[in-house]
Amino acid sequence: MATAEQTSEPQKAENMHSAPSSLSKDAWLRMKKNKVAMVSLGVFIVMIVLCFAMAWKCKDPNIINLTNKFAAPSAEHWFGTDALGRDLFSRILYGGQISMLVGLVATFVSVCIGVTYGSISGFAGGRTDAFMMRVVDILLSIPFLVLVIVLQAVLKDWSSDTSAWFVETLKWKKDFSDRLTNIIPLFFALGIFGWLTLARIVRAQVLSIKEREFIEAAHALGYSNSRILFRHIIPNTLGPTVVYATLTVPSFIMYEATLSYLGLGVKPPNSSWGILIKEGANYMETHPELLLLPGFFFSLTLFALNFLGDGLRDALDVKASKD
Amino acid sequence: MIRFIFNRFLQGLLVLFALYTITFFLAKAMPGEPFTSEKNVSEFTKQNLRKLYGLDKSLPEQYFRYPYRVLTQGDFGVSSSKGKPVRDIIANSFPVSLVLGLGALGFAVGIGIPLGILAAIRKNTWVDWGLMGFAMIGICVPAFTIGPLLQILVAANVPWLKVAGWGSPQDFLLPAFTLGLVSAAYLARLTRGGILEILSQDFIRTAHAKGLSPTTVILKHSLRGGLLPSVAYLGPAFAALISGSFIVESIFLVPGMGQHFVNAAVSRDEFLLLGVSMFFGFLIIVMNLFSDILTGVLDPRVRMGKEGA
Amino acid sequence: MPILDIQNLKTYFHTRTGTTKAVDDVSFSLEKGEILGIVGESGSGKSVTCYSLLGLLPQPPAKIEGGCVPFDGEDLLHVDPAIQRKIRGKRISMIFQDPMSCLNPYLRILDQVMEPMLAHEPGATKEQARERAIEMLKKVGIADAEERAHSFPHEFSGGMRQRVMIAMALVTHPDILLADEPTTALDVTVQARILRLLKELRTELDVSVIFITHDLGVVAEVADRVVVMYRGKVVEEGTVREIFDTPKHPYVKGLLACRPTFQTTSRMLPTVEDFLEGKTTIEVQEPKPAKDTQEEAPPEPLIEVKNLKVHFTQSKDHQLIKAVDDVSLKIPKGKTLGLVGESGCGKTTTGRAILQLVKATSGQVFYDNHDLCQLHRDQLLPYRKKLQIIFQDPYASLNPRMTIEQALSEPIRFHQICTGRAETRDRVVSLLEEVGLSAEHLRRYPHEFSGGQRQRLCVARALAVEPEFIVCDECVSAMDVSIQAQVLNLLRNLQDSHNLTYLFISHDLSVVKFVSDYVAVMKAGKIVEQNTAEDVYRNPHQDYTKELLAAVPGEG
Amino acid sequence: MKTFRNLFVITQSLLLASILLLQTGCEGETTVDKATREGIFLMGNSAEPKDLDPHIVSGVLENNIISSLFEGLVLEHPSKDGVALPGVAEEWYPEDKENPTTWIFKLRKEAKWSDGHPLTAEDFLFSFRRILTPELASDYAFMLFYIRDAEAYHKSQRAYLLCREEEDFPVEWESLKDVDFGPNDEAEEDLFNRKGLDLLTAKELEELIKEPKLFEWPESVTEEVRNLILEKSLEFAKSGKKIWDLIDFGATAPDPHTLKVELNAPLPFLPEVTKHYTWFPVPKHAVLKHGRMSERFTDWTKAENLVCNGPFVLKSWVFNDHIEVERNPKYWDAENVQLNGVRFLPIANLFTECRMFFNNQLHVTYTLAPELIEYAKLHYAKNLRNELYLGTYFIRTNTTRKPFDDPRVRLAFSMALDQKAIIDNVLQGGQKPATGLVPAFSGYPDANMVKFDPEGAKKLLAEAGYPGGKGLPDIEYLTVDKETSKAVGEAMQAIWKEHLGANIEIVQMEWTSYITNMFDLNYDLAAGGWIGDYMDPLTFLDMWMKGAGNNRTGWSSEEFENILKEASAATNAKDRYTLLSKAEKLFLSERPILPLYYYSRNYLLHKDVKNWHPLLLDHHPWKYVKLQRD
Repeated sequence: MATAEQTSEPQKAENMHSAPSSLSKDAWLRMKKNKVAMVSLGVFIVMIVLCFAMAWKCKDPNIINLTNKFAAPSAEHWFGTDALGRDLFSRILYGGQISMLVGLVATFVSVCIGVTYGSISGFAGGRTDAFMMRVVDILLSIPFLVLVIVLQAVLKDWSSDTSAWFVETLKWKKDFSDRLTNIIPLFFALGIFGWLTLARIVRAQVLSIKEREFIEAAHALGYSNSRILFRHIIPNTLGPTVVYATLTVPSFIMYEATLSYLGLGVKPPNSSWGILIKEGANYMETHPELLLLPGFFFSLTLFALNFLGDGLRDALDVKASKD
Repeated sequence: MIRFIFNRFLQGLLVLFALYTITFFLAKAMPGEPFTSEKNVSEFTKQNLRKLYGLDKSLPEQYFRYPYRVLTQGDFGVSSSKGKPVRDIIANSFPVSLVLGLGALGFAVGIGIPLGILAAIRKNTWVDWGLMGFAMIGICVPAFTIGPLLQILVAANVPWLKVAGWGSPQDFLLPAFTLGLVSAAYLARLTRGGILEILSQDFIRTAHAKGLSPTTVILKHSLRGGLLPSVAYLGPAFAALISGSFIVESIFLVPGMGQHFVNAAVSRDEFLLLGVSMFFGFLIIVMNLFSDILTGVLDPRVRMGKEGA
Repeated sequence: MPILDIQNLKTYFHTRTGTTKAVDDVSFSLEKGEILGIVGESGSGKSVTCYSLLGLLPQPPAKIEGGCVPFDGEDLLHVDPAIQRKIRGKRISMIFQDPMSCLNPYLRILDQVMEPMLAHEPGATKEQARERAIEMLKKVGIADAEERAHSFPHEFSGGMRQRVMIAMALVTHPDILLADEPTTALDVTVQARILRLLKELRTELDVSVIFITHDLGVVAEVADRVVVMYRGKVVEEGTVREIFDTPKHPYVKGLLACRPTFQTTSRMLPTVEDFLEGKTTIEVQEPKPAKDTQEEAPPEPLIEVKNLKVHFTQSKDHQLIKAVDDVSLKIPKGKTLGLVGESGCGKTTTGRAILQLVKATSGQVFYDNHDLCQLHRDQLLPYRKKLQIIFQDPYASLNPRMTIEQALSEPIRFHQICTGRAETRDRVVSLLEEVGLSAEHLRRYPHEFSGGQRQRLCVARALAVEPEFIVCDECVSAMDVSIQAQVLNLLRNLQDSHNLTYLFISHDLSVVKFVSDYVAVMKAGKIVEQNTAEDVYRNPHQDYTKELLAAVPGEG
Repeated sequence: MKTFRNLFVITQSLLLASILLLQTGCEGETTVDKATREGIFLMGNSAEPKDLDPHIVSGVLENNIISSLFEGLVLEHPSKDGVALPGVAEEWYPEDKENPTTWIFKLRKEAKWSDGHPLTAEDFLFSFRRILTPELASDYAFMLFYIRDAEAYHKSQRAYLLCREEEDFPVEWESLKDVDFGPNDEAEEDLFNRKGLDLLTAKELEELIKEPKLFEWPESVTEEVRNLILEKSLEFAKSGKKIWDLIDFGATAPDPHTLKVELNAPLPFLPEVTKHYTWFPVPKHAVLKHGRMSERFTDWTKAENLVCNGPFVLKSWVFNDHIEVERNPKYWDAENVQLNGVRFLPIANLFTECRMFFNNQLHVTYTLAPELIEYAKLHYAKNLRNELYLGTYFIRTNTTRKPFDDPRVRLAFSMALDQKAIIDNVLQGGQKPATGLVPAFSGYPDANMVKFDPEGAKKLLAEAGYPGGKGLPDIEYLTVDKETSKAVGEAMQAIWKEHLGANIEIVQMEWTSYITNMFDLNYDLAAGGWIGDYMDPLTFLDMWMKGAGNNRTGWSSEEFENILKEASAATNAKDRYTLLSKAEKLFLSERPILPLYYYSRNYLLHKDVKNWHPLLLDHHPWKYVKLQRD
């Protein structure tokens, strides 16, 4: 290209800078053509805006009005009120913050662990692989509840102490640091188990990718193992990883509800979609809207996320646009 | 093959022992003990109880005593919350869970795989999106919602279906459906993906060139390979299905094994906890092995070892 | 009266990016009992033509825009799918290029061979189908057909698999057999046998064959008549003699000229482009006269392999496989050693063992008098950039998720050949230009390039670290002859300009003859013959070498 | 592709057909109707019993089953609380009406075990001894501690039993109460205190005599006393005798059909106590046939082995599925038993239980999920039962920690608690706001001290130094992992925030962790409750004595204990109630717990069930329950 010679140095440097992002840029261009994915993305963004930006403008979700429970939808309460007379709409939005955060962060954490672990296992092969996979077997069989109870006991004081430390030393707002420190043990509990299946999937992918010739070329160029693993193998496992990861989001969100009841996670009166659905299910006969409304938000988000994941997989698959 | 199984068996033993170690110490780390009670139980009584269950011994002694007794006498200890030998509890509840799990598996395979195939054939049409959306519902809607819904909507309106209970043959329909739904959804997705992968391969073109009907091409040529991801998923999933589910058992009053995982943990019933955990670990190992062997049956290349290809 | 008459076939592909006229107004006919060769390079539309006939193209994106192919009172192009299925596999059968991926790995051979018959002859019992299948397997030369019929495809060698494919195609006694590159993936000796088999079966079963290939040598060997296709059109048609002796179209001329043969002595090959651009006489550089004098005293070897052994233990049955068994080689600096042999003979493993990509069981590999086998992983690093490799499949050997710039700058930075972004980038650009690409390609991904370009990229990547020695592992085997010529020329040029030393691994004897100064012939892990190229080809000493040479199509 | 369309159509029509089939299934009689016809009572019973051995179990659900299988000395009245009907005993009376310390029970001569074996006083003596045996480690043995020397035997109080014989023992035994005669878990690892003096073996005692530092004595104890105790203990330990041989057990059998029970103190309501299953007889011959006396979980309670004396015998016991009992033809009053059998279903899921009832699968539910009360009121108003229950729900405070170490704070929190709002809007189960600790008893005066008074609460809190909640630390409210507990917590959280400006943090935990944290006083406020074991106010009061297992608030008061002691010596029922009421008021003035409400039981009862009357303890004598279609 003739212009390449003519461009000045700074511009070149800028081009260089943007070069590494071109995979994502490229993927974005491809995804823009996928209507279903784009609609899903739109829905997802609307959800995020609703929960994280709009929620602050809503009523306080924790104000109890015992005389106005199970109120029908009205201008005052768009979705009516719950069993303690709290505004359901703002509870759903505030709950969405927690659930999305939990779902996405826990998924992110488990993807990080799962991909790293699975790819190392598959890449190393042989005994290391067998050993690492047996560790996964063990973790899969550990009684979850027991671990949660132990964690709860161990971390009970930890979170209040840490929160106090944040407030004193870092001058954080107490409310914020309380929420944060409550939710960290939750990630811990979810993180221990969430990545296991993913690690298996990634491992299987790596097993086939590591036989490819470009990996051999990388060996021939003398690259270190970690470079080969992280630069050459892992990016090629992204497709199935993304799809599986979107499938795990709902289970993380529902686990959060269970764990919150065991004292790990959201502290009452705060709520989450999982908790709202769990509690709403109890009023199935008399007030089905308590189940259906949060369930609708939950499902809509997950549908969007799922089709987004599919779209992302196709977009990340550079080969797909070969023909 | 025998060597392979033997190797995995040895690995399985190590896994079980590691699992035992972790579970044992986790159980010890839980606050409280089996005799923690809201009732006014004197320290003296508690000591006698500890002695009764051998929990007064030192930690290392307890740690080695259990496997020793399991291996030499087949004695898995007595459940402190149920007052029965753990072996009997598992022997009583596992067959129930097995039946329920098989039913759930039947639902999952019977619904998930055909829908997955259908979605694969109609790839990127409304049929596909609809089915995959349906599968997503299966993944999103938790058992504690779907179970009561079935009770209210189906069981209450169908005279020969009971809301809950375990006795007559039709009693297993609703719980098995509830239990199998998530697996069905996963299977539908996996089957769809697997079949699509196979359909893009060259030998499918050969099959078409032979003049076979599309149905034959799908069922005979693509299904076998397309099911491989599902088989890999089904190994551990089957172990989970047949070891029961607390929620489904609680909703439908099924005397299965899943409730023991929760009850043993909550009541600090150490021997029951160890018993069911080890049993579950054992199932996972066996099912993983089984799914590997089945993969070999479905895929002859794996059977002979990759070197042959 | 031709048995099949293709009239004005037009098959277009409609994609988001536009319409590709894959087959554009093609007409030719197939006479009863003849073998018609269709020659063309990849993308010429030869395969699409055949697929269009059988309705095997995915529609969309493909669409048959026009033409008609009358067959048995039906128009093959516009017939009801159900009727088309009845013709497909029964009256017209097809075999494909890669017999491994085209046989269902999950089903037994017998089941697959029986299948067409069971599908098309409703009256046939399983027993009859079985008998016919076995008979057919015997006919295509499968020994112990009864027993082996119960095996799975992966238990067969490539040639055997192709025989199975043929048996499967012919089991219903079709009138026409479409053979799509059936021997391309096979070794020469195997190829020769398959070609012979096809000829025999043609007369025995009275079947007409359309034989699609990119290899002119093969066509010369097997076909009665030839159709040459180029960019979706038929450019020339005639008997084999006519085409080879008096080609009219410049493309055909170029095609014939750019193919190295045993007789080629020039140092560079002419390319098809030259012919298409209208150059009627092609000037190629003649060998430098200095070459002959140097041959008298070969220079110091850059690479010396002594008693190299690579043994594997099969994990399933613990059988010891001697992939490389006591191989010794010397490669002088600036020269090319051609390593020939059939698939599975260990030539690839030898190449990888030299580069320390495979651990040698015993033996030494000296580079500049350092034994590479003794070096630790970290100690090897400085040698890594001196020794490079180019693989057969340029697509598989490039990371699909890296742009060309990333792929090429990575080794440069890793080995700290250049520091600083601008400098690295300049280096990448100059590398690209060196292999005949330009800076505009920097942001592209491997899949956006053609096969030849990809191989150039692989060469560029190998060159990026300024190596002295490159192993070319079947690096032109999967290419069309015109592109092959370009890549071979490129390798030649680079050798001259960088004083590179090559180990050229290939199963194609003509190419090896063209590029090599020295040749080693390998069989079952051992070197059976090793000498200068001239000597090996002119008077082979070993029977095996003779057999190999005799099997090369178009040279006999 | 066509074939697949066909397949699709076929699947669709199959689905349709199956739905049709579902709707047109045979219209048979419901499970309940069938059971009513057969005289089988279907009961939701919450969970699988731990065992059917009355000496081992400790729960309410076990009581339902055990009371159908076994019968004690006296029987509950089907409709009246605190009235005893003849059971195994035909008649019973205190030897001295003025001082009911010794009781005589005349057993009916026709009483038989279900295998035909006669039931005699010997069986009772065996049973009492069995439940008290330390090795059996019965959780509920303390229910028999009224009997003379029962406690000493159960707790193996060797030193006490030896030294009380000693006529010139130098000090009052009372003064030694700080000595670790029994096990002390908090003692240091290498001290014998951990095991307890009474439990030391001869060898250990010898060691201790040689090295006195191995046991830490309180300073008040003189060396003379120490030596005396050690000497006697060693001598006894060497003799090989058993504690049983040392005691003068209060229960005796003057003849096979008479049971004489001598108590530590007068106990006018002993017959009420004997209604509890810990006092039930177990068949000596059957128990010993399947194991030693003090062995737990032997096979004698298995369906094929169980021998009992109640109106029913065990028919089948399918683990975690059901327990079914059928008529006992050997029962002394067999002709008056109305039911042919009872089927107990371990339904842990409250919603499932209710839905089973709605679907005609149960005659009675164990309870009713609060979330479903509204639904039941709408559609099953006739079946909905709402009865007072002998229990109080309260919030424990941790009196060892700020801010609840200050009684004014406790009082303030109690007064700010809007009981009615919570009951009406959250619980909706017709509970009564708790005005005190002890629920209403006939004859016992209502304490009437707990009232909602937000203004007073604010004032008190300000007095305590936290005006408007300023300066109050974050308060941790511990509760269990149930939805309702959470809702109540959230309501209180809002109420205390509103009235007191307090910040409450709700901490949910599963059951055992919750109990453990409460035990360890690792909380500020904790949800709790107490169900009476027997019909006497004492069952609510004696748990607040120092060191009692259920105190868990860190609160204690010597005055409170003195009043209770005084009351235990009272022979007159009225005086006794007055004293107990005084103790309750004292307790409430300190308010270590914040009473919320008196329990009520909500459950669903089928209309065909007759003779099922509201009872405070909810122990319905099975003999009278009847199934009859209207």
